[in-house]
Amino acid sequence: MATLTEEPAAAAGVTAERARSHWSRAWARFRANRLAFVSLIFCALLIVTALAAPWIAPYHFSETDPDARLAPLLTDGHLLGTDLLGRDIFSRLVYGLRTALFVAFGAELASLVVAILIGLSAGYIGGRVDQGLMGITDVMYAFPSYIFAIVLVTVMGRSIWAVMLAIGISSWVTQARLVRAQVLTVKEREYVEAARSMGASGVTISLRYILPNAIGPLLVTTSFAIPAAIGAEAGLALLGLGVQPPTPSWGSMISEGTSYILAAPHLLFLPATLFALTLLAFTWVGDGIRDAFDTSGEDR
Amino acid sequence: MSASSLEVEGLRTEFVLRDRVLRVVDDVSFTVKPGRALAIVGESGSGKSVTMRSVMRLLPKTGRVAGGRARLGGTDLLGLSERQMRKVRGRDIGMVFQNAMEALNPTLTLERQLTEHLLWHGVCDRAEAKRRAIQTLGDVGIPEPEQRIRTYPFQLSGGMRQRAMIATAMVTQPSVLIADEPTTAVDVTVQRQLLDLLAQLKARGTGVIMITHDLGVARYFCDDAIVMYAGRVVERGPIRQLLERPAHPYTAGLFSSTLEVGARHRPLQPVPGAPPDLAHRPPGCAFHPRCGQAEQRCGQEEQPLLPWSEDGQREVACWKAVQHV
Amino acid sequence: MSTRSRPAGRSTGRRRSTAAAVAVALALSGCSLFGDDGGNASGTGGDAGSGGADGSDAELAAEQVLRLSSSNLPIIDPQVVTFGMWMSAKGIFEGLVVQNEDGTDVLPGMAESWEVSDDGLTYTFHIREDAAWSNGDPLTAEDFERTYQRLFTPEAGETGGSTSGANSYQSATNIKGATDFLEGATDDWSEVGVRAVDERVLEIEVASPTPGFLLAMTHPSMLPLHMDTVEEHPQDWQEAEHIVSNGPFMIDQWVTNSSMELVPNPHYWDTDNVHLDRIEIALLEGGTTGAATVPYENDEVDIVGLANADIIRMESDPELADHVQIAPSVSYVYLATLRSENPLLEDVNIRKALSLALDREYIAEVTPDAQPGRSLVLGIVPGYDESIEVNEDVEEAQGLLAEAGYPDGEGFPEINLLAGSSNVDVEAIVDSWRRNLGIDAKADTVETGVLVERRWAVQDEDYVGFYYGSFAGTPDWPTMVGSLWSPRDIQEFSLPADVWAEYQEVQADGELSISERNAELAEMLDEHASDASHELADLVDQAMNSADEAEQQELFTQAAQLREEQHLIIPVLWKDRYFAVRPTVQGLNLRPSSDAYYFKGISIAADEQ
Amino acid sequence: MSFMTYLGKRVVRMVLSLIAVSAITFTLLQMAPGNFADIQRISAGAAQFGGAGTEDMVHAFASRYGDDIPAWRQYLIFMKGAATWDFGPSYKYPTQDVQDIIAQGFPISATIALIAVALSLMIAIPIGVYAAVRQNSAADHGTMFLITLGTALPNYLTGVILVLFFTLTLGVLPSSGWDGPQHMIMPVLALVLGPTAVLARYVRSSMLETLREEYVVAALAKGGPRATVITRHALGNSLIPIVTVLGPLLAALMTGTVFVEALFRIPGLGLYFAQAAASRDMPLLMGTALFFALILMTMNLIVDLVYGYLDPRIRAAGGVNRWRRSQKNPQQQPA
Repeated sequence: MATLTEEPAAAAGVTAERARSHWSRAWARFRANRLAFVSLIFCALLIVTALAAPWIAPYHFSETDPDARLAPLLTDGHLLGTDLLGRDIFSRLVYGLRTALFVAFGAELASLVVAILIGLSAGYIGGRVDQGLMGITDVMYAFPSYIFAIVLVTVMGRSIWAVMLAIGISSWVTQARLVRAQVLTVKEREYVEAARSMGASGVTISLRYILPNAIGPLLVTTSFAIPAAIGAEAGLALLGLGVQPPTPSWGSMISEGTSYILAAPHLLFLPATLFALTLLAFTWVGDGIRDAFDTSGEDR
Repeated sequence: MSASSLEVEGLRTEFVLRDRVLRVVDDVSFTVKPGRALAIVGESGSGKSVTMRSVMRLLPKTGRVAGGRARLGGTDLLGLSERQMRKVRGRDIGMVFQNAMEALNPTLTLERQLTEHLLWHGVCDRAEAKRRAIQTLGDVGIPEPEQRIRTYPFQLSGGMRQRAMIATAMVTQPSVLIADEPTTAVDVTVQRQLLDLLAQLKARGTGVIMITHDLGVARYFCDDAIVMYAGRVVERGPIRQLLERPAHPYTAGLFSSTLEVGARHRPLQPVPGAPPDLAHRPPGCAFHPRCGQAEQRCGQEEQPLLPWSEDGQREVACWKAVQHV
Repeated sequence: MSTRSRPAGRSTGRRRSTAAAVAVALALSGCSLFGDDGGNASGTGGDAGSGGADGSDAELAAEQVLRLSSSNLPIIDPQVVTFGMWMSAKGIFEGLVVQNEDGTDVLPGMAESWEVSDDGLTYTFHIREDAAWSNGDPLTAEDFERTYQRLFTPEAGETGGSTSGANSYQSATNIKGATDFLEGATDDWSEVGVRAVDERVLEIEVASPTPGFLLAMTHPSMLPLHMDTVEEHPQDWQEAEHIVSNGPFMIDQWVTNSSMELVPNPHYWDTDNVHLDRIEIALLEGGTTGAATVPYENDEVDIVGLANADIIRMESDPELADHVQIAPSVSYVYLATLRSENPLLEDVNIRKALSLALDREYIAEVTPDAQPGRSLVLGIVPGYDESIEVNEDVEEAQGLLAEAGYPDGEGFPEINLLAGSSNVDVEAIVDSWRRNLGIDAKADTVETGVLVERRWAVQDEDYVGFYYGSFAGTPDWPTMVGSLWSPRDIQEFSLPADVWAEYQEVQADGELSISERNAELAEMLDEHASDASHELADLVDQAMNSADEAEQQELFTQAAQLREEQHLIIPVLWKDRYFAVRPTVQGLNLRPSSDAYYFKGISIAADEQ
Repeated sequence: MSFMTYLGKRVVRMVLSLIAVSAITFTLLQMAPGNFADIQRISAGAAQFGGAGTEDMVHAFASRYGDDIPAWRQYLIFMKGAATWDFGPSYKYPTQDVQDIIAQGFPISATIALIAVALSLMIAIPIGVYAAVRQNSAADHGTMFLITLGTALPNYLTGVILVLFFTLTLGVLPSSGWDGPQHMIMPVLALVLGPTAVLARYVRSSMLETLREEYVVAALAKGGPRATVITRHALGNSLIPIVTVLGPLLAALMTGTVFVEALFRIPGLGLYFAQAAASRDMPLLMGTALFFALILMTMNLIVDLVYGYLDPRIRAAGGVNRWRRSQKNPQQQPA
């Protein structure tokens, strides 16, 4: 009688369209989580804003206004003021958002692909391959990712791709381990045995049977990795390893802003607040996703 | 400890979900007398466990008892304060869980788990508690109880673990023991030993409620039975009579499937189809969509429990069954 | 506050007020630091520091402790180019001569007097009798000779770090034979013009008459080291437990990355003018925080260097604005032409157009510690003549561009600015090109390692532009014209890209002997460098060898003007140095030098009421 | 597998990983453009003096490597020293051996890290438990909302705000430096927020999981007072997984936090580490990277050992990995 899982929840769960209802129920649970839902709307807004940056931002991010340098908030024509060069803060925030999201999603996509490949091979093939691949992840885990970032950025130049790769490389390890663990549990299930007995190839089994079952947990970790990647982008920018100026990045805006904390505080607090809000929103969406998939939780 | 009966009357339990209220237990009544054993039979999701947790008042936060009484020796448990109720749990009513592996705390020794409630309830002091714990472990057939008491649950075999679980419930010598599928997780030989153990307990005057979907077990051990479907009792009566002549089509289906060889360890799927989603309870008899004999009337009329045998020992909630008496 | 207008003539006005502040401070501190310069104290009521000028501050504080913050010092070896060398020069070591209070001339240091031979080639320094090391050892002429031998020895790395950065400086001192010795053309030390005649007399020969030689001797790399200690502890000699120094102060404690404490050197010859009992230096990694002025505002330090945002902050605060003191510029920001496969920038007119189109006023406005720099010679150099300046003229620039075939910037490739750090001025530079010429311009900010590899390389075809950098030096003509972008540098810059590539190959060719290499390089320059650059070299040569001061001045000015007209190196900004100085700090002389001031002579007044 | 065999295997694996880390770091550094001397000249000396003509002079800098030795030999020379914990002098700090730099900086970084993590735990555990016990209540959502804010504020920002408040506004704490307990307060506070948030979230979810365990229900069914059941049955078990988070967390903080150490002028390891790669200071970079990896792996080893100690199941199974493997078939435990 492990709590109520077999009771009303399970009673409804055992239907023919089990899989579909699994997702739709997750979605229902997610929607009912007010914080997560509001966060999701906020994140969607952010994504739309990032995509539509050229139409939303009143100025180009590098366009200067020599007559309105260090303009305070609510200046005419510069709602959120300007920086030292007279560049519109609002526009730079919007483009900075674009940088942050592009890097974060790109990095996570890259790391996801690597993680799935490695985790799947390690978990499915097992044996030496498993040991070898897990040895690599062990080393990567202990490796200061910062050095990778530096080398990538120096070799590739300070491009957005380098930053993306640098972040992706440091975040695939945990994901790969997760995929492997999932594979190991799913591999033992009967339907996989059955498929194998019917002569399905390893690749088919991996892709058709094992992977879909590993996706739930992976989705959850990815949803948490997104805000982490946004934070990492800011961190690299702080170390001078971020995207190339004048392309705005919240990290570099924050680090620039810290030197104006006394002279022009809005240069710091605007990007910092937006950064924090974005991070929070993505984290809460992640929380929501986790809770939605967490069927062991009590049904509310 | 005085031997007292547990009398449950018209128990209703609801779960308050976000957008609706589910009635999970609806008008359930039964009585367990000292030295008697009651089987509660039904598929997963039929409300057996919730019934027992309602009595123990251990419902999750979203659950609430909406009506009824549960009297133990004259006291209505449902009316007690949480503080008073705590004294009942573990002392007057003991509980045996299906899987001892999960119900025993993996990081605490058996001693701790066998004695802590003796201390909580102030039954005796620590030394005496330990003595009793060792005694009880011995009673349930665990060899070298003095040594074993220092071990952790995972260091025992499955059967031993289940014995230890029973010992935990027994150590306070409760008047009523609720056993939730106590033998499902163990193999057949162990099952038999465990049942004998419970039988000894029963012989000493303890009333036992056994939740099970294993009719073999129920028949071997229990005196009476109630069959639950979708939160309601659909049939009640002495276990042997029930087995010999099931009155409700659901009961009949349940029995025919479980009597097959090797069916024991499979979840019950006696009849094609799944139990109803309680949020969308079918009108009339909740079983009618799955019932091979259903007629139009079944989908229209609620089915109350009606006497089925002359001595009044048997009741069934099916108008067709009653008709055929 | 949006825009602060900056009058064009601000630089001179600012200079005056600083000098006045210094003078007032001097006059009121009551101690004559440089007695012979008392005439300078004609203070007509400066603004800065007047808060403490109520007569009561002649009273010294009971505790003479100066608290500073500095960028982090991995080492203080004066012969290795790091920030540490300037800390050494502030007062841990003392050279033969020291700078006067406005950095224009020298005063006796370890040498109590000196003579120059009539041909201007030999300097004879007489080391004072009471010159001593902090461990009590007498300081001798031989100490200097040994130290300079280390400086000019390329592999002096054994002694804890490379001297390679600082020894390049010797070109400004022009000491005979030093370059050959350094480059390995000779390993006979006796060919180098440094000689300890006896314990007290040091003779230095220069290759040719060298104006500004004495001032050049105040550079940290010319400070003496206690070579016995250096040799005994090649790795650790700078650490507090080993170091032996000869300046007014010595290191008492030094926690790397954290703090350094200096105390007076009891064996120093002029202890009467050493007033501080202790100097506490907080070591800070630069550029990490926006709260840089907090330690100052919280009364944890007495003097703090101000960066851009701090200047804005300080100057906008009515109370703190009085604390701001400015040392005139010792450095300029420049753009050096990058060699590219695309010969676009080999056209002087295009370079000129780009230089004329720079909106230096705007660039200086976004850089609070800078003023427009229209010449590679700093404005504070004595005898500076505005005629050498590059004057912005957008119309002319557009005209030049059109003449070259790019009317309104059409068809003009993107101009890149290779930079190592993302300063706002870099953005402002490209911004002014975009606005004034309608061309594409981009700041290419790269990691430092990339920068050092790329700045002298020949760029890809589509990459044309400039390398952004800055130089600091002694503000005198020989340095400004002869050494910071020397005629040789200009010759090299004027080489076409393919010749430059070949030139670098020769430079790096380890097979050649040094003389072979030099000969080959000279030949390439002769053949391929521009006529103007050869003319420039001649002018500087003449100027260096001229005995007549007026003529020399004239020649230097001509050379400077000729150099500007090449537009190979484009001046952008002159950088001043801003400090917040607590009013209780007395006797501080901010000089246009990279060490900014000496510790000697500073005292702390009792608190203002 | 006996404990010693287990430990031995782990140590061998650590050594292999360290060699791999060193080789990768070295290779990456070789690939990176620029070299120490050039970078040093341009960043520290800026362009104070010199110019194009001096490029050929910069290659002679002090090291035990020289610049005509092939890279692989430099690596071997370094590793030979590293084997005896002698990384040689740093390029940038030529007066100090890298191991001495580490020996000076590490205790400082570690002190701050330990205090910060201890404080985090003291805050995070009660908060996490409270939120879990009140799952989905307003109190749960409220505390989690606030605590999540902690992860969204980068520690340098927190640090700057702390400085502004405690130093500039209140004037009660020194802005920076490392000289006594008053200098620890702000750095620790700046560091505490992030880990607290992370830990509290972990405690909450771990606690939630434990609260759903049947043995918790069983304990309640035995008549256990709620508080007792939560503290004795649930909390203990839910804290065990927290140990696994603590390892990497401590390792990351102990090896220095660049921004906080820079902001508060703390002579910890962080700055050295951050500068080493940027300045191509090979011995310092290799030394700090190896040390970082060593600390991380040691922390993980300690975590596994502590985990084993805390969880009798693992203790008995003889190591985490073996236990995890056996978890696939929990029914087949030996009697």
